[in-house]
Amino acid sequence: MKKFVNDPKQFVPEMLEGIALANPGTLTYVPEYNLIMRSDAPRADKVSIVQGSGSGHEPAHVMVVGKGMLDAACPGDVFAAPPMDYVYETTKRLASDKGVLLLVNNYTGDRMAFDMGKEMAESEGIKVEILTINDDVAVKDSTYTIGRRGVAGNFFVIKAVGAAAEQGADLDECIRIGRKVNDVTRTMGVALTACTPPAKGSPLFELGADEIEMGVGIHGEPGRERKKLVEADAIVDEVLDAVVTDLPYRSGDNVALMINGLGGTPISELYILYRHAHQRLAEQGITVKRSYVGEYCTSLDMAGASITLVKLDDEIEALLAASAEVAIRVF
Amino acid sequence: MKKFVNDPKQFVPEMLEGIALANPGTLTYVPEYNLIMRSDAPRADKVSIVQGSGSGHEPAHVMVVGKGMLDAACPGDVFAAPPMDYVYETTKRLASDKGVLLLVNNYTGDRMAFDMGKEMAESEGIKVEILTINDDVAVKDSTYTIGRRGVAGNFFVIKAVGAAAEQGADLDECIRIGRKVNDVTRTMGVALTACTPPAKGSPLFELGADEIEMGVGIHGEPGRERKKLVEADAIVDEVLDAVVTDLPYRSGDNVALMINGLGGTPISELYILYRHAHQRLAEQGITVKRSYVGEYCTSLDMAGASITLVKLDDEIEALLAASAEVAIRVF
Amino acid sequence: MTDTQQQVDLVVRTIAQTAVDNETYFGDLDSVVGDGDFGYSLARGFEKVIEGWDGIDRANPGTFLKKVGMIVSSRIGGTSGPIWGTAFMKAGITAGTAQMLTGEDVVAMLRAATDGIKMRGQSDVGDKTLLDALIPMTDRIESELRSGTDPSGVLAAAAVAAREAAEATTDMVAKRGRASYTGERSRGSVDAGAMAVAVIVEHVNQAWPTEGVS
Amino acid sequence: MTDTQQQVDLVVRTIAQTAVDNETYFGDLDSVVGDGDFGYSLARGFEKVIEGWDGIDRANPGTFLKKVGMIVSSRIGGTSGPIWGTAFMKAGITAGTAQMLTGEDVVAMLRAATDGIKMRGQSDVGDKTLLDALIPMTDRIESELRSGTDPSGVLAAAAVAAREAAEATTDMVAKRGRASYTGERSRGSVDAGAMAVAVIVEHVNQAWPTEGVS
Ligand SMILES: Nc1ncnc2c1ncn2[C@@H]1O[C@H](COP(=O)(O)OP(=O)(O)O)[C@@H](O)[C@H]1O
Ligand SMILES: Nc1ncnc2c1ncn2[C@@H]1O[C@H](COP(=O)(O)OP(=O)(O)O)[C@@H](O)[C@H]1O
Ligand SMILES: [Mg+2]
Ligand SMILES: [Mg+2]
Ligand SMILES: [Mg+2]
Ligand SMILES: [Mg+2]
Repeated sequence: MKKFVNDPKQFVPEMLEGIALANPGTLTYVPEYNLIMRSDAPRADKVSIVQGSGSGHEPAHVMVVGKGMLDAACPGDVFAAPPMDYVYETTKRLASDKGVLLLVNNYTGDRMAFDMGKEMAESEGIKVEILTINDDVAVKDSTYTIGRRGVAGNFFVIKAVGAAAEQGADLDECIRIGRKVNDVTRTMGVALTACTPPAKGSPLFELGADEIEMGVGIHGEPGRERKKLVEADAIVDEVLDAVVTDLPYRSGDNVALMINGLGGTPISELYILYRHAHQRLAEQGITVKRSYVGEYCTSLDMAGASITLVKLDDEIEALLAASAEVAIRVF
Repeated sequence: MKKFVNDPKQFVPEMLEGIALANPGTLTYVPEYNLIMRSDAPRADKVSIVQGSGSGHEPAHVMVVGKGMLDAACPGDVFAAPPMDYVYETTKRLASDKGVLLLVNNYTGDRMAFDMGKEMAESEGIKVEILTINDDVAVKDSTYTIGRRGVAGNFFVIKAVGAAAEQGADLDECIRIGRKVNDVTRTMGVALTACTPPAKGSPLFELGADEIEMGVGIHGEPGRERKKLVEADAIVDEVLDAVVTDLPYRSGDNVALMINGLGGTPISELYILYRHAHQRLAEQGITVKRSYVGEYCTSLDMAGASITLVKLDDEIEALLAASAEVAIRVF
Repeated sequence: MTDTQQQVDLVVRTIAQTAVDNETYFGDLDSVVGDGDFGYSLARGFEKVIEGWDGIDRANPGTFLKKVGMIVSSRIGGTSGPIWGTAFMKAGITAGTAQMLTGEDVVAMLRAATDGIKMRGQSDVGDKTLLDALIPMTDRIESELRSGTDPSGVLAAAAVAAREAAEATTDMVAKRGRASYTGERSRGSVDAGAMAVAVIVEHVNQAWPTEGVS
Repeated sequence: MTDTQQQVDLVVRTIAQTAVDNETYFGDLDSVVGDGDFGYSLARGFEKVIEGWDGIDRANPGTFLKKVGMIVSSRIGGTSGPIWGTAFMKAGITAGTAQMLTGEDVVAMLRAATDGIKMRGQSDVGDKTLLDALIPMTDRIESELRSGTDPSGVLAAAAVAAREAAEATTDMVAKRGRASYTGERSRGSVDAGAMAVAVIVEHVNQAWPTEGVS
């Protein structure tokens, strides 16, 4: 395993401690519960926005805690939803008169932990709701599944809800906005290599030197199919097609386009994907009004990328454009 | 080769086109000369700041063109300095009454191309100067070498000079500031894996499964020595020691600390490095006043990281804190 | 400590030790169509049980099991924390305050545990989860008890039943959990949770004294 | 076209074709202690020379060489663009407007080229660069001409000298260029630029008609 790691069991706590050390004054770290929160949260006049999920997706979600984004992140271990008492303790610490909104990606483990944590908090009179995110088109709704997975599109839900909460929206309004953004957001990812969880120490799956996994999950779950690796433009064509036809996005639509790196892919390659995606959309009469190229929701060190589209209207566009501050700043 | 790439010869142009498409209005792309420039440059009342170098180090330098940073980037092909006429044409297009400052990392090829390009531009009456950056402590000044290499520390020179130029500093003042920042900046990097240049299609060097290259260059050049891979904290100890003792940084100093990912290392691991570096510095009485964790100057898809320290005084701190806008924004 | 509590101690201790010892194996099973963390999650949670072993409230077997369930669900993340935690807690609640547990009590506790998992996971037999080992095993225990088999014999039969049932998950398509996202591609590999149950019951069977305790 | 221009055409064309054909080999040589782009840079530059081949100004050999140098240095990045561009330009300048070139002229052109490289690269013999092949080769050409060897014989001797000299760079420590950053670690591998010179001269030697042109 070629990683910067000490004891793999301390991978998440040490990372969180690093984030806290790099953000004195603005972020607070509660080691007992993997909790990273804004130092000024909770505020009685603001809905507290919390995202929970497994770790290994950084900068999601621990590094997007900040003004106009999350009030707290409640991460579990690598690729594991947090234990329910982390959820409960986090909710308790973030309790605000205006309520707590828990953003949860649609996975069995996450939903169970957050449902249980929420019930425990509610039993103590805390106002708390859950909003589920499910933007992954790789998995079709079917009798087999519990619905689509939540992947990189959660960035847009966080951004919009975070902006709304900052502007004073109440809990119902935050939920309305979060649902609305989730409903117009679609993502699909591909993997060129497998990721290596620190505690496992070896790649999660085998992918041949000339293979690509289409529709991979952000935990290294297999996707739609394994294919022969083709050139960048052809990959974009296939992924974009699956994403565009799912909502569908139509000629005349304005969209936000995100090319999200999965952890091991350099940003140079992401711009090569961006170029073709932007041009393809233009050919179809779909206008990219906001662009996002970089790492937003990763899968440890996996080489790969996902493409996300968000259909914009004035309300969503304004919320995405609102200023915000997070740990993954450049300057 | 597991990369998102079409024709490897088009790697750089396609990436640049992607950057331009993602930044309409703010950036202009001149395909003939790999030139990415601010759409509002040159401005007669402002020194034009240009960084040149090979490609493959993104976001350096093409993605840090923007207000308060670079006016233009003049990249060559992957790991190759630009041809001298790219330098000449870029300088001509960025010519301003207040002058053009070319920031050049200290490599033979870059220095030759920029010297020649500058001479050609000067012969047409353009006011232009070169400032050389050489922050890498892995290479010691010796009879063997042409001096230290320029690596991730160039971010700080760009940031400070960019801020000064934006505030109206003249060419001499920009040079003074750039030299001053360069003089108090030191970096060393390590590689866990080799990078794969797209045109080569295979890794640039072989590194055993349990080996680490200490002091690696950002073009995959071998470093000080190849060692057995150890745990993250021990790596930080060794690298930081080399960096701290070089200037040296002393108890009582305030510093900026950068943990720079080399392209294939996820940000989670960078924060594990950050944690220990921050703590070690604190133990030595050195205070981290500004922190930078992420990818600033990469080596394609190389897994690895570098540590940079900048000694701060009020002037440097204010310039680093000045607001700026670049293509690698998060929002 | 009562004989019953000693037996419960032995069973829970063996479950915990088996989970810790098989971290890598269980993780590898979860890597095929899952995300590879099952072994890690289980090991970290049961490590905590072992760490706090002597201090766990042993007022009666029911209380002991509930406490174990709380440690497990507060320390294990992922899907397994709520699932395994619920199973222990439901079993403990069903045991109530009894100091002695009969074979029938054990079956009732197992039924409560699997019902709890069904409720928590909105899952059932045939979804390719640990239920597909646990439920056939419980059925077998029940029928062996009815035929008058002695405790050691019942356990041996349970181990065989769990192993067979776990292996039979290979042909199933996952309908719950992370593996379900892969649809048809989940066919052809064994379910990690079901196989963990089989391995654990085999170890409990081996650890059980062939003579002595009733 | 004069005989001399035909010969210059043959030499430059062979240099260009060899650079294009050996992209991978030259790149691999540069990977050992360099950054692996030498083959790519050379190939891209000389590709441009071949692309524009018919249109290059052939007023006289000197002009032709200067134009080739301009294409090379405006298309090749890295260290090699300025180095190789300078070499061609200096050779062209030395040739002046002459339509015919003697053996002595060729030696003078080669000296101008190597002096240009020294100036541009602030380098010299012994620094482990292409100069360590070019200069011994030029010395050999000069001495063969003095002994009255015919052109084919001179070229054959030049090829042998360049190969020997290039191989001798293996034992050197790089003092210039990217390889120099590795200090002692640069010992033990051949210099990419020097070996490229050797391979190119060998190809020129093979391409040279054994009889006919003067
Ligand atoms: N909805 C469910 N109900 C019952 N058991 C489940 C369910 N989903 C998954 N499982 C079991 O949990 C195991 C995976 O556990 P774990 O790795 O902790 O989950 P994940 O990583 O997917 O959150 C599966 O092998 C299966 O036996
Ligand atoms: N200062 C110099 N003077 C002359 N030749 C040099 C110098 N530096 C490097 N070279 C030659 O150039 C070759 C490398 O060329 P190239 O790969 O284009 O350079 P880089 O990638 O280091 O910029 C070396 O093998 C050497 O022969
Ligand atoms: Mg998991
Ligand atoms: Mg180079
Ligand atoms: Mg799992
Ligand atoms: Mg090179």
